[in-house]
Amino acid sequence: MADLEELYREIILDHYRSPRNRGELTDEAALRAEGFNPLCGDEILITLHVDHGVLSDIKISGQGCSISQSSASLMSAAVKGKSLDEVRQIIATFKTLMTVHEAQLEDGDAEPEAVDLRKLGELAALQGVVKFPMRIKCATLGWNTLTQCLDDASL
Amino acid sequence: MADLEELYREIILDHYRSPRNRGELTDEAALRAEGFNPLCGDEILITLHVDHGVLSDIKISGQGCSISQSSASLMSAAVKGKSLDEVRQIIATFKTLMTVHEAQLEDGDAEPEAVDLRKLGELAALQGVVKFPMRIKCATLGWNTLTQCLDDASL
Amino acid sequence: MATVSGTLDVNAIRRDFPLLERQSHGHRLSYLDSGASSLPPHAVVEAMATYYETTHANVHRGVYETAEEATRLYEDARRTVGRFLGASHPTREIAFTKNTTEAINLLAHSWGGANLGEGDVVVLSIMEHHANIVPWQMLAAAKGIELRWLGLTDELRLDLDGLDEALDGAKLLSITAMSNVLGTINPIGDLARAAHDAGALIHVDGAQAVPHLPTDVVASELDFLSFSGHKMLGPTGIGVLYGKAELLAAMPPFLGGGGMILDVRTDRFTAAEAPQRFEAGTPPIAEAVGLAEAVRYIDSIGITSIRAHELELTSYALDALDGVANGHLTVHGPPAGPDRGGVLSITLDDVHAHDVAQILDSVGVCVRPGHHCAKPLMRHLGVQATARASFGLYNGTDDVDALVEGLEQATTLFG
Amino acid sequence: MATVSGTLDVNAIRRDFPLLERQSHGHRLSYLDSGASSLPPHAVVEAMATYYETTHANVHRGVYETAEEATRLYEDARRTVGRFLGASHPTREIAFTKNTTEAINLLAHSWGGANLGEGDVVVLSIMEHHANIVPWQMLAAAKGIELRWLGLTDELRLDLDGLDEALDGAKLLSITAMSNVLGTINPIGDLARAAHDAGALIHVDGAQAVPHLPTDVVASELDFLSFSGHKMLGPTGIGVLYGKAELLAAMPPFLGGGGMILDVRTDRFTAAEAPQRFEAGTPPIAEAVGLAEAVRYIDSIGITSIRAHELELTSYALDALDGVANGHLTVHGPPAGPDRGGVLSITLDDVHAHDVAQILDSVGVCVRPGHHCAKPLMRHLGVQATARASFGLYNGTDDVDALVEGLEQATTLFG
Ligand SMILES: Cc1ncc(COP(=O)(O)O)c(C=O)c1O
Ligand SMILES: Cc1ncc(COP(=O)(O)O)c(C=O)c1O
Repeated sequence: MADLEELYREIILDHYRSPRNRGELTDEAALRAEGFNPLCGDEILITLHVDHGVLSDIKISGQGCSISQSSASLMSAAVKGKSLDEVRQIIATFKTLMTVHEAQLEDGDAEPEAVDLRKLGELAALQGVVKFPMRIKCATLGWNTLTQCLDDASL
Repeated sequence: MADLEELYREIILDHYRSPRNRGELTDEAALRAEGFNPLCGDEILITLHVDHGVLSDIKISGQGCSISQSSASLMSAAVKGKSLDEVRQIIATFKTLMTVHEAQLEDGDAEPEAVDLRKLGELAALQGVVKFPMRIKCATLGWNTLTQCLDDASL
Repeated sequence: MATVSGTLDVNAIRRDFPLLERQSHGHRLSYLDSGASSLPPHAVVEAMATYYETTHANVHRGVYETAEEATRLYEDARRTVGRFLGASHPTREIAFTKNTTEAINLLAHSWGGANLGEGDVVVLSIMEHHANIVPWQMLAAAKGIELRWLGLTDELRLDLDGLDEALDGAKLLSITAMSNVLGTINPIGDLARAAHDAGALIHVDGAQAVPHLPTDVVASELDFLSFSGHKMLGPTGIGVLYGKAELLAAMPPFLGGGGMILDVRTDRFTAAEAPQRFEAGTPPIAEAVGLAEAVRYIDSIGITSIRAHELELTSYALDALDGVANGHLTVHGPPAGPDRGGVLSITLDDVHAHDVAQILDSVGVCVRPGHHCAKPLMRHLGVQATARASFGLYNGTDDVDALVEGLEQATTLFG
Repeated sequence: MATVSGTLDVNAIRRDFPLLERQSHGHRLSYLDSGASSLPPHAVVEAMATYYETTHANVHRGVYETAEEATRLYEDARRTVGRFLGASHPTREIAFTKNTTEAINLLAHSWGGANLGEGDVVVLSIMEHHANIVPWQMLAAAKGIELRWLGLTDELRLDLDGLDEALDGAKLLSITAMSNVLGTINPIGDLARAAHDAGALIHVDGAQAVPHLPTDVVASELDFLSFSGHKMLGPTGIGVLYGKAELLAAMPPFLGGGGMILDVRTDRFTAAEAPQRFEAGTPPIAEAVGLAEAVRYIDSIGITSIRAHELELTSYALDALDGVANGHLTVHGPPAGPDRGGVLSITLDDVHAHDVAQILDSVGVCVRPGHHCAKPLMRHLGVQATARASFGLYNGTDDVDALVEGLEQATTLFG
């Protein structure tokens, strides 16, 4: 049960109940990407604006569990207003956090880098997820979708 | 080893070494049917003549083990010169002999009929085969091919 | 304390399932995921181990003693499975596949490939598992066939009103006997007659039904039936396609290779008879031995008793769930009754299925969250995921009680 | 008294294989049919039984403890198998199938379906198993591709003289690493380079090689490799298709159903990533656990030692057979050496292979008679069937001696 409480920290439940940057940017200029978690059916739609190298606005819609929703909400708060370089940096740091354990489910034996949790701010709350390997894909759904959105636009 | 000797009776080996009615009828009037045993690669070609309801000539070619070859040879000797009714009768009797045990590998639980071995003449020598279920298909190859030949010609 | 059921002695049955002795997170394991995969009784595991350690050999071509025995065991399994379904000609009507999914792909590719063309209609229902959707979509993409969809009533039963219209001019009705999400049991005998009246054949996805309900392919007049070993107390790695003898006999091969041929030359091959024609390569031999043992185990308990027990448990559970979460809990499916199987798809208004399942796990209750490979149905229900509890003969009211308690915890945590 | 081999302690190894304690017709069992299917060591049987009795659950979708463990075991098996082959990206390059045959059908259907059209050339060899012929013939019938055949030298090695010509303009070379009839080991690294130089890809049928020879897909530059669990001390019901990550990633799905999709709507589906895309339905979970254990067992003995042992045994056997039947015995295959595996296809001038095998059975010697699913090769050899003895790590000179003695009996009986 200790693990469970670490998973469902108050901050996670808060972002789940009151997701930040909820909605959809529907104008022509908005970049869009959809993500699925085929294992559990979670769906996410990310729309965002990039102005002069800055991720100026981001909206998240879709449905999913507390982990995928709060992670996407925390992500949106973390990346909004940041330069694309910073965004890439945040994504990389977060993915490293998740990979610490996801590595067990992936290739290779490379020692994962340690992550400085202080750098992560609120995102550090998602740390409890790594004890639940099946949930890592929930936590990373929004992040992978954001990456894809930037990649698709060659940003 | 007792079973093995029953399988390889002298008469079987004799028909294997000196097959009766070996060859192929190549004239236009000859009926033909080919049989395979996909399990072991045995192949058989039966050609025959039917005149006024009598199986007047039959030739066997192909390659196979002592059981398939001797069984076909014994069969050719048993059916040659017989009326088609008699041929069907001989086929049925022989198949019943084999089915006594093949039944275990096939559908249904029907009690197989007993076969009067005296009626079978030399064919009774093949009786030892039923103790070797995997070989029954060898013994019946020629017979099934003959049946198919007659069926194909609607005889 | 396991059972309400006068029908089955669940405590005795549990002793046959070693996995149920396991604890999870310090709790007794309440395995409520038999709809995904059932647990095998010890007899099944033992039968396979014994096979491997006393008999194993490749089948069909060997003449030595163990090869003959292995062949006999494998072919006996075909008969055992066929008899369990009431098939008239088990040795010609049962093809072993790797799972239900392969069985349906085989059907779509072979029967569908040979018998369906541009504009031909296959009727499905909206409650199908992806295994009974995607193969037909692939065929639609390849050959231009049309898919028609039967809908559901408000009570989440199959909507029979649209049946005749949907079947009009159709070549095949391919439908599940029991929904893996709703528990809805479809009237497959009636559907078969309706299909035949319309000149169509019927294929039934029996993955959920065969393990839990009496099946009689002859009485129900089924043309094709598919199901999996691992959902009926058997091993993984084996499934079954039943087809009427004359239908299978007329179907072209699916996978090519050893065992399915009569002859191969460099420029052509000749296919073997059915069902061997559909069993390319070394078949799942040990798995067939295990599946036959699973059938014997089910027979020893009695499928009718299993069904009665699971229905009692379903009623008990539906009653028990009624009080949970103050009306914020939904069980998606018809009320308990003769057309209701032991599958409970639960949603809570405020807790996502994934979180429900996670919290249940922490108290030893195994349920499955997600779309259950039935996304069109999920869209119809307007939900994205449910937490599904599904019963097996080894479940008792104690498992339901644990489920209810876990659900209360979930509502509290997310309250 | 089991061994000539300085390499392996066969007596110790045999204790790991319970089936070898069995008697047959009152004789010690000489199991010489590993080419058809190998015997599993106790550790493999035990790993599967333990899996079933402590862990079993369906993979990928459950969040409860046993489902997580089952998923991990299944995915770990992928990594274990991938590492055994030297794959760079095991989790993306290993797809589990039901056997080699399905793996090759998958390749032909998916890669072939997407990349080959009218007139495109696939090069095979005349020594292929039907599993590596029939799927390509089916594709030829469906899409009008051309099949070209590599021949053999007098010594029954692959005839490399015709190689460049055959590869000219070809899209794929699909060839066995080791003949299941001749024991011939093909130079797959060289063949891969030749194929690549000609702009073709290479698929290697590793059903016979992977269990008996060191394999390194990267060093040999293989694009695709297929093989079966049951020939490498593992269970029935599982096979493997290895494909380079970028190749698998670009291939369309084969079987449709659950687990291989991202999304399904009534009018379309979206496929998942490779290798999941190729694993429709519930996969062979327990079988993957067993296969991983088989790989660990092989690793514990060492594939190089196994190879050395089997080569020694092959030399011993070829010498011993030389004197049998007064020159009326033929072993179809190259002389013992680095390109010769432990498979002895025997014909006697006066005794049919089927009878040879039957007589050998009566003294406890298990060999396989027939065409070994290689009819084009049999036609090339001008024989209809051979009696094939094939070695595994548990065989010793005593098995060869029993074989020789049984062959003498056969010649006497039919003499
Ligand atoms: C060279 C070769 N390829 C393919 C196969 C087919 O393997 P499976 O029957 O396991 O699909 C075999 C085994 O019979 C073989 O020896
Ligand atoms: C109704 C239904 N059909 C088909 C399947 C697919 O079965 P398998 O995964 O064994 O192929 C399932 C199981 O998930 C099911 O519930």
